[in-house]
Order: sequence, then C-alpha cells, then structure tokens
Amino acid sequence: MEWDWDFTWSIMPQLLAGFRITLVATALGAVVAAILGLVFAILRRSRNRLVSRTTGLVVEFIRGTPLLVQLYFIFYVLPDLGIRLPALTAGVIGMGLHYATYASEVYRGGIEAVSRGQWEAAKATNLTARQTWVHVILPQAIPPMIPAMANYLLAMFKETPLLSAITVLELMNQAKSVANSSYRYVEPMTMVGVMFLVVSVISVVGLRWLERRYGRVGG
Amino acid sequence: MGDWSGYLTLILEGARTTVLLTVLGSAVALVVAFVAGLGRLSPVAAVRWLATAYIEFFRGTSIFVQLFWIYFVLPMTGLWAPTPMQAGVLALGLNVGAYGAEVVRGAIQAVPRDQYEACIAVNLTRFQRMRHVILPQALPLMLPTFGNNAIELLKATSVVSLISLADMTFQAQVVRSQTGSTLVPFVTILVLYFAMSSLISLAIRACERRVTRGLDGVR
Amino acid sequence: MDQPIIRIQNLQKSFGTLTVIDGLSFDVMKGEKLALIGPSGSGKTTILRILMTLEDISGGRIEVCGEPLYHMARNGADVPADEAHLHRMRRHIGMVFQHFNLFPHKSVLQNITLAPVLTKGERRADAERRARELLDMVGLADKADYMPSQLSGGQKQRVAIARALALQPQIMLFDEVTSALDPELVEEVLEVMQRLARETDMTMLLVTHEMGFAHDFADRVLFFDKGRIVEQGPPDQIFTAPQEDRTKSFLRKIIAAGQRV
Amino acid sequence: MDQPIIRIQNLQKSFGTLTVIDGLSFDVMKGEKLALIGPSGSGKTTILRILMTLEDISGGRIEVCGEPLYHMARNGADVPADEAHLHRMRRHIGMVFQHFNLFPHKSVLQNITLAPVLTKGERRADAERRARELLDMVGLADKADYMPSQLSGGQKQRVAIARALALQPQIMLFDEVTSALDPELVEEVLEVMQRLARETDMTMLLVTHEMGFAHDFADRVLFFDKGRIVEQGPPDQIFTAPQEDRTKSFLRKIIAAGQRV
Amino acid sequence: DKLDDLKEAGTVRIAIGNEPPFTAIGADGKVSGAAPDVARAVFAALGVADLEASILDYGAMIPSLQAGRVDAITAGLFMKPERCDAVAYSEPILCDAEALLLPAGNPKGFQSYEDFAKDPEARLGTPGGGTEEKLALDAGVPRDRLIVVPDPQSGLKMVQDGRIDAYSLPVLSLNDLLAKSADDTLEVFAPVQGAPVYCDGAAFNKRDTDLRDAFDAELAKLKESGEFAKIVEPYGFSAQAAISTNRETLCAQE
Ligand SMILES: Nc1ncnc2c1ncn2[C@@H]1O[C@H](COP(=O)(O)OP(=O)(O)OP(=O)(O)O)[C@@H](O)[C@H]1O
Ligand SMILES: Nc1ncnc2c1ncn2[C@@H]1O[C@H](COP(=O)(O)OP(=O)(O)OP(=O)(O)O)[C@@H](O)[C@H]1O
Ligand SMILES: [Mg+2]
Ligand SMILES: [Mg+2]
Repeated sequence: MEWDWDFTWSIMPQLLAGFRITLVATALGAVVAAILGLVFAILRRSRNRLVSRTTGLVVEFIRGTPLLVQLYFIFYVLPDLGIRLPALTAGVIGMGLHYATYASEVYRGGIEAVSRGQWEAAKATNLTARQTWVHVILPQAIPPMIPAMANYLLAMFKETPLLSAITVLELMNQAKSVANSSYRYVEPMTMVGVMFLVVSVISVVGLRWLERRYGRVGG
Repeated sequence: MGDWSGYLTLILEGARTTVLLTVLGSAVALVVAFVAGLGRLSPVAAVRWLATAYIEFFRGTSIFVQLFWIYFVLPMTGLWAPTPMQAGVLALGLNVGAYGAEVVRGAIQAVPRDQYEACIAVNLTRFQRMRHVILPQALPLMLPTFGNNAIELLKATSVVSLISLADMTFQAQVVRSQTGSTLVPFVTILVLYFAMSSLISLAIRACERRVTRGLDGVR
Repeated sequence: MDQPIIRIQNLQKSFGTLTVIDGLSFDVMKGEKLALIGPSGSGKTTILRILMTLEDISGGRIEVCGEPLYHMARNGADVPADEAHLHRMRRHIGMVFQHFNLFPHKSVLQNITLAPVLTKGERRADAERRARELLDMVGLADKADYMPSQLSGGQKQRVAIARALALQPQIMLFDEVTSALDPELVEEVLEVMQRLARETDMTMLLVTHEMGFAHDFADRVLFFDKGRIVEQGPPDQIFTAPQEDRTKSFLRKIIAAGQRV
Repeated sequence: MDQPIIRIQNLQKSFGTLTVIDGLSFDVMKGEKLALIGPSGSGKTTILRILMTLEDISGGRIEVCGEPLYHMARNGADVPADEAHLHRMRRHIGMVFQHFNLFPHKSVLQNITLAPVLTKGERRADAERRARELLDMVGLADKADYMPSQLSGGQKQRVAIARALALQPQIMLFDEVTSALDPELVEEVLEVMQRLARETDMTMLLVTHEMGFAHDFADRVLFFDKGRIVEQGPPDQIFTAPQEDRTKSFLRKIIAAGQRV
Repeated sequence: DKLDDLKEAGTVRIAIGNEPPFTAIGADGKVSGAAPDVARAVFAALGVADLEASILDYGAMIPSLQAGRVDAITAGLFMKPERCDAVAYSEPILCDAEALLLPAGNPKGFQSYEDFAKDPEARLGTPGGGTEEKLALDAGVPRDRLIVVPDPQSGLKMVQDGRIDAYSLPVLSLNDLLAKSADDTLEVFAPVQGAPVYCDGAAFNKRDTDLRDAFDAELAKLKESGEFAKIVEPYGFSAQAAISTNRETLCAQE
C-alpha cells in the first residue's frame, strides 16, 4: 500500500475541520479543569473531615477509572436520570472533570511549596487570611504551577480522540470516517499523527520555556 | 437478555486481559524507564540524544497513534507482525516508559549533589556510586510517581479495543450490544477499574514503606 | 519600665505527646530588653512563636498590653480568642525571623509598605516615605527597588527589621536573627539592633546564641532549659557569676567553642 | 616535614566568566597543618574542592605525592587525566564536608565500611573491626548501628571524620566542618580534630571561620582574598600582628561580631 | 497455497463485527450469527475445522485483512465498487435493505434520506464511514446534521434520548436491536425509499483469489443443497435474495 499525496490533500479540509473541534474541546476542557481543580483543592483542605474525605474519595475514583468509560457514562447513562447534554458539552465536562483531579494535585503542590515562613511572616505583619492568599501565597504559588498545568493541557489534548466514542466529530473521528469510506487507513491516520506531533513538539518547546521561566513544583 | 452471570463472566475475562496488559505493560515500562532515564544522564552524547528522541517522540504523540503504527504499519514493513497482545503491551510499555524515564532522571537528579561529592571523596567508581548510593536514595522518590504511571497505564488499556483485544471496556461494549443495557456493564467495569487502581495504590504504598524504612527524617 | 507589658502565667505547650513548655511564668516590663538563652531545643523559639500567635497554647494565660492574648471576654467569661481578636492583638507585636522570610516576589520597598497599606489603611505615599526613612536607618536607603534575591543575607535581615518596624509595634521579637548569616555580615545586623535598643523604648525579646551580644544588649537574661527558666538576672551576673550548674556547663561549652561572652 | 606533598603551581579556576582563583601557587609539606581563612567568596572552599577533584581546573598544575593530579603522562606528553587516573590519585586524599554528607540510607557502620570494602577490597570483617576502632576514637563506639538521621549534628560530623579516615588518606581536607552545628556541639568535633592533629602525621588542610580554633590547630595560616593569598605565616603572627590592611580589617570585623581569635 | 496453510493450521482467522444478527456473541463468549455460521460451514467443507473470530471496528477490518492479521472478513461488509477494488469478495451471502429506527408512528414522516436533507432540523445517526452515511451524504444531508454513531446500542440510546431523529442501519440489524430493547415507543421503518438492497460476501485478501474461488465452490454447493437457507433464514435473512444475484452485479452497483 503506497502513499497517495493527491488523496492526502483531498482529505485535508475534513481533517482540519476535525482539528478545530479538537482544539475547541481542549481549550474548554482546560478551563473547566482549572476551575474545578481549584474547587477540589480547596475542598480537600477543608477542616471539615466529611467534606475533605468525601472530596478525596471522589477525586481518587475519578482518577482511578478511564476517561473513556466516564465519557460513556456521562453521555449514555445520564440521560436516564434526566440530564441530556449535547455531545461536545458532555465531552468538555468529562475531560474537564477528569483533568480537574490532576489539576487539584498541582494546586495542592503549588500551595504547599510556598514555605511556612511566608505564612508566618504574613501573620507577623498582621495580614488577614484573604490578604495573605491574595498578596503573599498565590503570587508565589501560581507561577511554579504553570509548567505542570501546561503538561496536563498537552496530555488532555492527546486524549481528545476518546471523544469520538460520544459522537464528537474531532480529528480522530474525522480521520476514521475518511478511512472507513475510502478504505485507506494509512494516510488519514498518519496525518493525524503528524498533526498531533506538530502541536506536541511546539508545546514541548513552549513547555521548556515555561519551566525555565517559572521553575517547577515538586517532582 | 437475561443471562447476567454469563455476561459477567465475559467481563471478568476482559478483566483478565486488562490485568495482563497492565502487568506486562508495566514491566516493559519499568525496564524502558530505567534504560532511557539513565541514558539521558549518560556521559556519551549519542546515548543521551537517542534517549531524548525516544522520550520526546513517545510523550509527544498519542497512544492511539502509537498503537496504530505498531499494529498496522509495522507489519507492512515486513519486519515483524506482533500479535494484538504483543502490540498492546509494547505500545503501552513504550508510551508509559517514556514518562517513567523522566521520573527516573528527575529522581536521580533530586539526590543532592552532596551525595555524589561524598562518593568521590571516598573514591567510589561511577558504577559503585549509582549502585550503592544514588539509586537506593532515588528509588523512594520514584515510587509514588511510578504508582501514578501504573494507574495511567491501567486506564490506557481501554484503548487496545482499537486492535481487537478483548479487554474489559471492549467486553463491556459487547455485553451492552448483546443485552441492550448500558448501565449495568459500565457500572460493573467502573467498579472493577477502581478496585484495580486502588490495589495498585496500596501495593505502591506498601513498597514505599519498605524502601523508606530507616530513611525517615532525611526528606 | 513600670508596668508589665507582657505577662505569662503558667504557660503550657505540647506538640503531640512532647511537652515543650511546662508551667512557665514571667513578666516583661514596658521598654525592657530581654535576652533568652539556653541549649538547643529548650523552647526559646517556641515562646517567641507563641507570643506572635504562630502556635496555639495548650494551657495557661498570656496578657499583652493589659489584654489577654489567647482569650477574650464574652458574656463575662473567658473564651478562646477568635481570629478577629488575634488580628487586633497582633498590632502590638512584631517579629524578625532567623531566615528573614521576606516576600520574594515583592521589592524591598513593597515588602515594607505592604502591611501598613493593607492592615492600617495608610496611604501609599505616606507608607513609602516612612519606609524610606526606615531603610535609611538600617543603612539601605539605596536598595529600595531591589528584589530580596539581589541582597546579601545581612541586607535581607536589615530589611526584615525595617518591615517589622514599619507597623510600629510596641513589642519586637528577634529569633536568632544572625545565625543564618556569614560571620562577616553579622556585625551590620547587630549594629542596627544595638541602635534600636538604645534609641527607642520598644520592648524587645531576643533569642540568640551570640553570648557577647546578649551581654551588651540585654537588661535581663533568662537562661532556659527544657522549657523552664533555670536562672535569670542581669547579664553581668549570668555570664560572670552563674549560680546554677546547668548554666555553668552551658557557658563553659560555648566558651570552649571559641566565643567570647 | 621535608618534602612538599602538595604542590600548587599557577592554579587558575573560573566559573563561566567569573575568575575565582587566579594564578595561585603554594606548597604544603608532608605532615603540615594548614588553616585557610578569609572572607566569604574568597575561594577557600574552591581550593579544597579542586584538591578533592570535585571541580575541574582552568589552568595551572597540581602535584600530589609527587604525581600530577589533573594531568598524566602519555607518550611522554602531559595530557588531561582520565577517570582512572583520578580514581587512583583520590586514594591519597580524604575530605570532610560542612554538611557531613553521610549516606542517609546506610547505618553509621556501613557508612564507614562501604568505601574500604568496595574500593580497596578489604574483607568486611576487617573493615568493620577498623570502623569500630575509629568510632571509638571519635567517641561514638555505641552508635555503630544507628542511622544518620538518629544522630545530632556533632555526632554526624564525627562519623564523617571517621569515614574519611577509614580510607587512610595521607591528606585530609576539612571545609568548615563546624559551621552547620549548634554552638554547643561545636566543641566535641573540634576536640576530635585537635586529637587527630596532635596524634597523626597526616597532612591537614582546614577551612574555617573559627579563628580561635585555627589559631590552636595550625602550623601555618593562609589568609585569602579574591582567590589570592594576601598574607601567610604562623598563627601567632597572622592573628596578633597582621601586616596587611585587608587582614586587619577582616579580623576586626570577626572580633566585633563576638569571636575570640 | 493459502488453503493448504489453513488446513495445516486447522483454523481460519476471520474478522467479525459486533452487530447482531450478522454476528452474535453468546454469554459463554461463543461466536454465532449468520455470517460466522456460513463461514464455519464452508470452511468445514474445505477441511478447516476451526474458526477463530476477532471482533473489529468496521473501519479496521480491511486494513487488518491487508496487514495479514485475518484471513477473511465475514461481517456484513456490503459489496460496493470501492470495496470490490480493495478486497476479493466471494459470491453474495447475506442481503439486506436499509432501514430507519425512529419514534413509533414516524411523527415526522421520514421515508428517504432526502427527507432528512429537506428538514433543516432533522438529525440522522449512521455508523462512521458506513454505507448509510454515504447514501445520506449523497442525498444532500449536511455533515453537521449527520451524527457519527460509534455502535448500534449507542444509536438506539440516542434515538430514545431524542438526540437524533432517526438511526439508519440494515433492516435486520435494527429489528434485532429493537427486539432486544423491548421499547414500544420506537419502530423500524423499512425499507428506506430509493436505497438499494446490498449483499455482503466473505472478503479475502486480493492475493488469495485461489482461496476465494475454493470458498465460492463450496458456497455454491451449500446454496444448492438448501443447507444455506437453513443457516441464514432463522436469523431473518432471505436465502433467495443472495442466490438470485451475483458478485458482478453487486460490485457494479453504486
Ligand atoms: N512544630 C513542632 N512539632 C513538634 N515538635 C516541635 C515543633 N516545634 C518545636 N518542637 C520541639 O519543641 C522543642 C523546643 O523547640 P524550640 O525550637 O522552641 O527550641 P529552641 O530553644 O529554639 O532551640 P534552638 O536553639 O535549636 O533554636 C524541641 O524539642 C523541638 O523539637
Ligand atoms: N559552582 C559554582 N558556580 C559559579 N560560581 C561559583 C561556584 N562555586 C563557587 N563559586 C564562586 O566562587 C567564589 C569562591 O567561592 P568559595 O565557595 O570557594 O568561597 P569561600 O571562600 O569558600 O567562601 P565561604 O566562606 O562563604 O564558604 C564565590 O564568588 C562563589 O560565588
Ligand atoms: Mg530556636
Ligand atoms: Mg566555603
């Protein structure tokens, strides 16, 4: 089976349309993950045992089971409970929820990496709890988180093909569709590989830059 | 419809495949992680370069694409036609191994420089340094992340259905289309996945306790 | 120096099962300069941290400026203080740490003005003017716009002192403020503190391993061991004519290690 | 004390564009006890690290026990030393670090026996017997089976000394071995070193900020500044009658900070 | 040649789909269904006793055949010109017309793929890259209203949940799906007007035409003897439909 360039060019518009959906899903998923992750992190720090334990269990559960199965659940089972989400929305929520559990760990690491001395200095200069968070802790905690967060963003991007299981027409789904109707698998799949690789390589370069710029949290 | 115990057996057979993939994949990943991780720290530039290329390639492209290449494209070259199990184990092992390699490198570099210098001062050779001083201290740093990697690998096994391996997710799909029930098979496998990932966490924690014995107060 | 500004009564402090301070009582007069000395682990740092409300107490009572620190009156009874009460009491107290704890993401000037602007609502311009005066006093007038990472240890510590002074506390706590410094840099910090001690009537509590400086600085020296006061008195008496065996052996070791007292 | 055991000739060392040691030359006689003093950043540590082959050199030549350290003869010409040559040369030299650098995952005894067994092929039983003798000498005979984390700083440092001695080097390097210790723990370490200095004819190089100890310990004191020797001589001369202004001002600051010299 | 190899090995590897009644998997994991049963009978006659079936994505079947991962596909993969170019088909085996799964009573009155093109709100579900998708696209249904459904069960669920107005598959597949769901709010509309009747055949690698010819010979015997009808008719397929047409006709039919 040899490579057919004409065919490759003819399927590019369709693949690019899928690529656009992939990017949109990644971006929206990242926003959900960033916000929900912070919520998880804060709930896990709660003094109320019930709240922190329950959050812990939920986070562990989500982290311990495959995203694919969770997506099936959200898309195909939730309607039985009266919640019917459009495919892309379900995908964004599923990915966002899954990656929020990773993000919450990054938040935790970033906050814990701020030295105890900073909390104490804030107390000794009589700042309130809110002032301490806003002016002392978060400005120091967030920059070192950026590389780890960016890493998960990239990981999430690479997992978007799972969305084809819930009928989102992203890049991989488009490629499969093309492959199925043309019986040529190699060109579309290779182009998908190339697109992922291009984005990843660019991101890795960007990541290195972020790591140099902001340092790194933990291991 | 009906025969639930029969279909449950089907899912359990899938679970066996999932466990097998996870165990073998982790074994491959572990070996590869050490080879590539140490390779990145090699004094020989060519070895370093090779290790870096491997790591970046496998972290940069998605597991779907890697699996596809190993299973469909590799046989076309006439070199080797892996069975689905071999292809699955190889793809999972190489993919997760690339992440593990960075963990190995990070942990080794996290051993304080002081320790290398003490080794030189008592005149240990390069190999003796690694074997007796650096690795025993780096191992406890690697373990928690290795545990997370193993869980990632477990979750990634669900993608092997792409190449007709009847893993747990795949069998759940089969049961779903044969019985018409979505809820039951998916709840079953969610529980099973969570049980498996919890088992991995517990095992890793037990290992951690073993290797950190006597190291308390160091970190 | 007429009335106690700090009153510690039967103070108890445990970490888990480890009792670190066990029934400690002492008063500090307004304007007094106190040096706390004693072997490692004797609880000196813990006392300062308790006064700064960085730890909880396990028992006893502390009064600062005539008000209870860890308690407050509610409906006539003493109840544990809430965060608002602690916040109000902390106005009286400032602390300088062994490891400076400057805010690394703020410039020297911002480190000093942050708290006055936020907690006392001072206008930025006023706060900056006073910050510059304080920097001048600690000899760092030209470093206002530096970041902490660009300073030497001694300079950092002098900024930390200025930061604590900016809130104009009545009581200043110093915990081994020179022990993280290179020997050459120790003097510049001690000099600033000596000036402070001479020129202001602030109450000062100093924990230190520099016996020579404790001698010159303090009105009164407390020698601690195992969370209790073993001996106290004017520096001349403690350093040249200690009464207790524990004090004597401690001072002997310090001298043997090459320090003057 | 008849022939130089260390010979440093026109040594150069830069980190990037920063020249830290610039044309340094001096000899050390067999059995001599040398103290290196000087302000922070003057290059004292760097010299010890170069002798221990923990750094590369940028220029110049060093001989240890009559052999070049960073060079080796090949086909009649001097070429940079390879790892095997360095490994051979390191047998002559031992070093004790400021932060002890014990192996945290090995017991005290294993810390001491590890290198003799691995690098000199000693039998375990022999190595352990000698390790126990050394532990006895540093006053820690009862701590053989402790882990380093269970020891105090002073005890850790004495184990580190025993570990270095176990390899029976001809030259011992000490880099500020007490400056990470609590003052009370300093003496026990200095005592061990003093004993060593008196009782063995090992050559010793000591970097320290404890002027009093340098005075008692050394046959000769080198005062460094900016990577050069400013002044050298017997301790009495350097500490009581320094010739150079730089030396005088350095000692003045040290004394002002509370040290005896 | 290939057949000798298979006889030697004693088993033939076939690709099947996960779509009753073309294929069925029992609770014991045993593979049955019309397509594998016919293949089993023919290969038994050829002297290959065992049949090792792997379930594949429709899209992955032809690449698997080309990569030598399976010896044949018997999965209800309908003959169409492009497919006939890619693989070597046997004579027709299972024939079926297209149908729609939609709410009982067909409230919006869909009868053909064109009807979906005309109604600007209508959403139609089809398998990705399948025959139905192609027919719908040709009929002018825009891409964004044509939902790629990963598997039949998901399609059923999406019609039930109102995510799509109809789901299109071959008649017998939908009948089986609906029967299993026992959902009387849905019905199957068949056949879709203007859509041709398709038949599948066993598909072989283009290199293995000898094997295909041998298969054809035995298949013809089965059809002759009436054995063929006994196998496929219990599953709802018409034996006559397969016997009355042939490969040439079907491969030419767009
Ligand atoms: N957060 C804590 N948790 C448990 N134990 C603690 C904690 N902080 C202090 N301690 C213990 O309390 C005791 C007193 O400690 P503290 O730091 O007050 O001593 P110190 O007199 O300041 O000693 P040093 O001279 O070494 O600074 C020590 O035994 C110490 O280990
Ligand atoms: N690895 C390094 N990279 C860059 N510069 C270095 C490095 N090690 C040391 N230096 C620089 O070399 C100079 C000499 O350092 P060195 O540690 O030898 O001084 P020192 O005399 O031991 O000082 P101290 O008394 O503070 O220990 C300093 O300016 C230091 O910043
Ligand atoms: Mg303390
Ligand atoms: Mg030094």
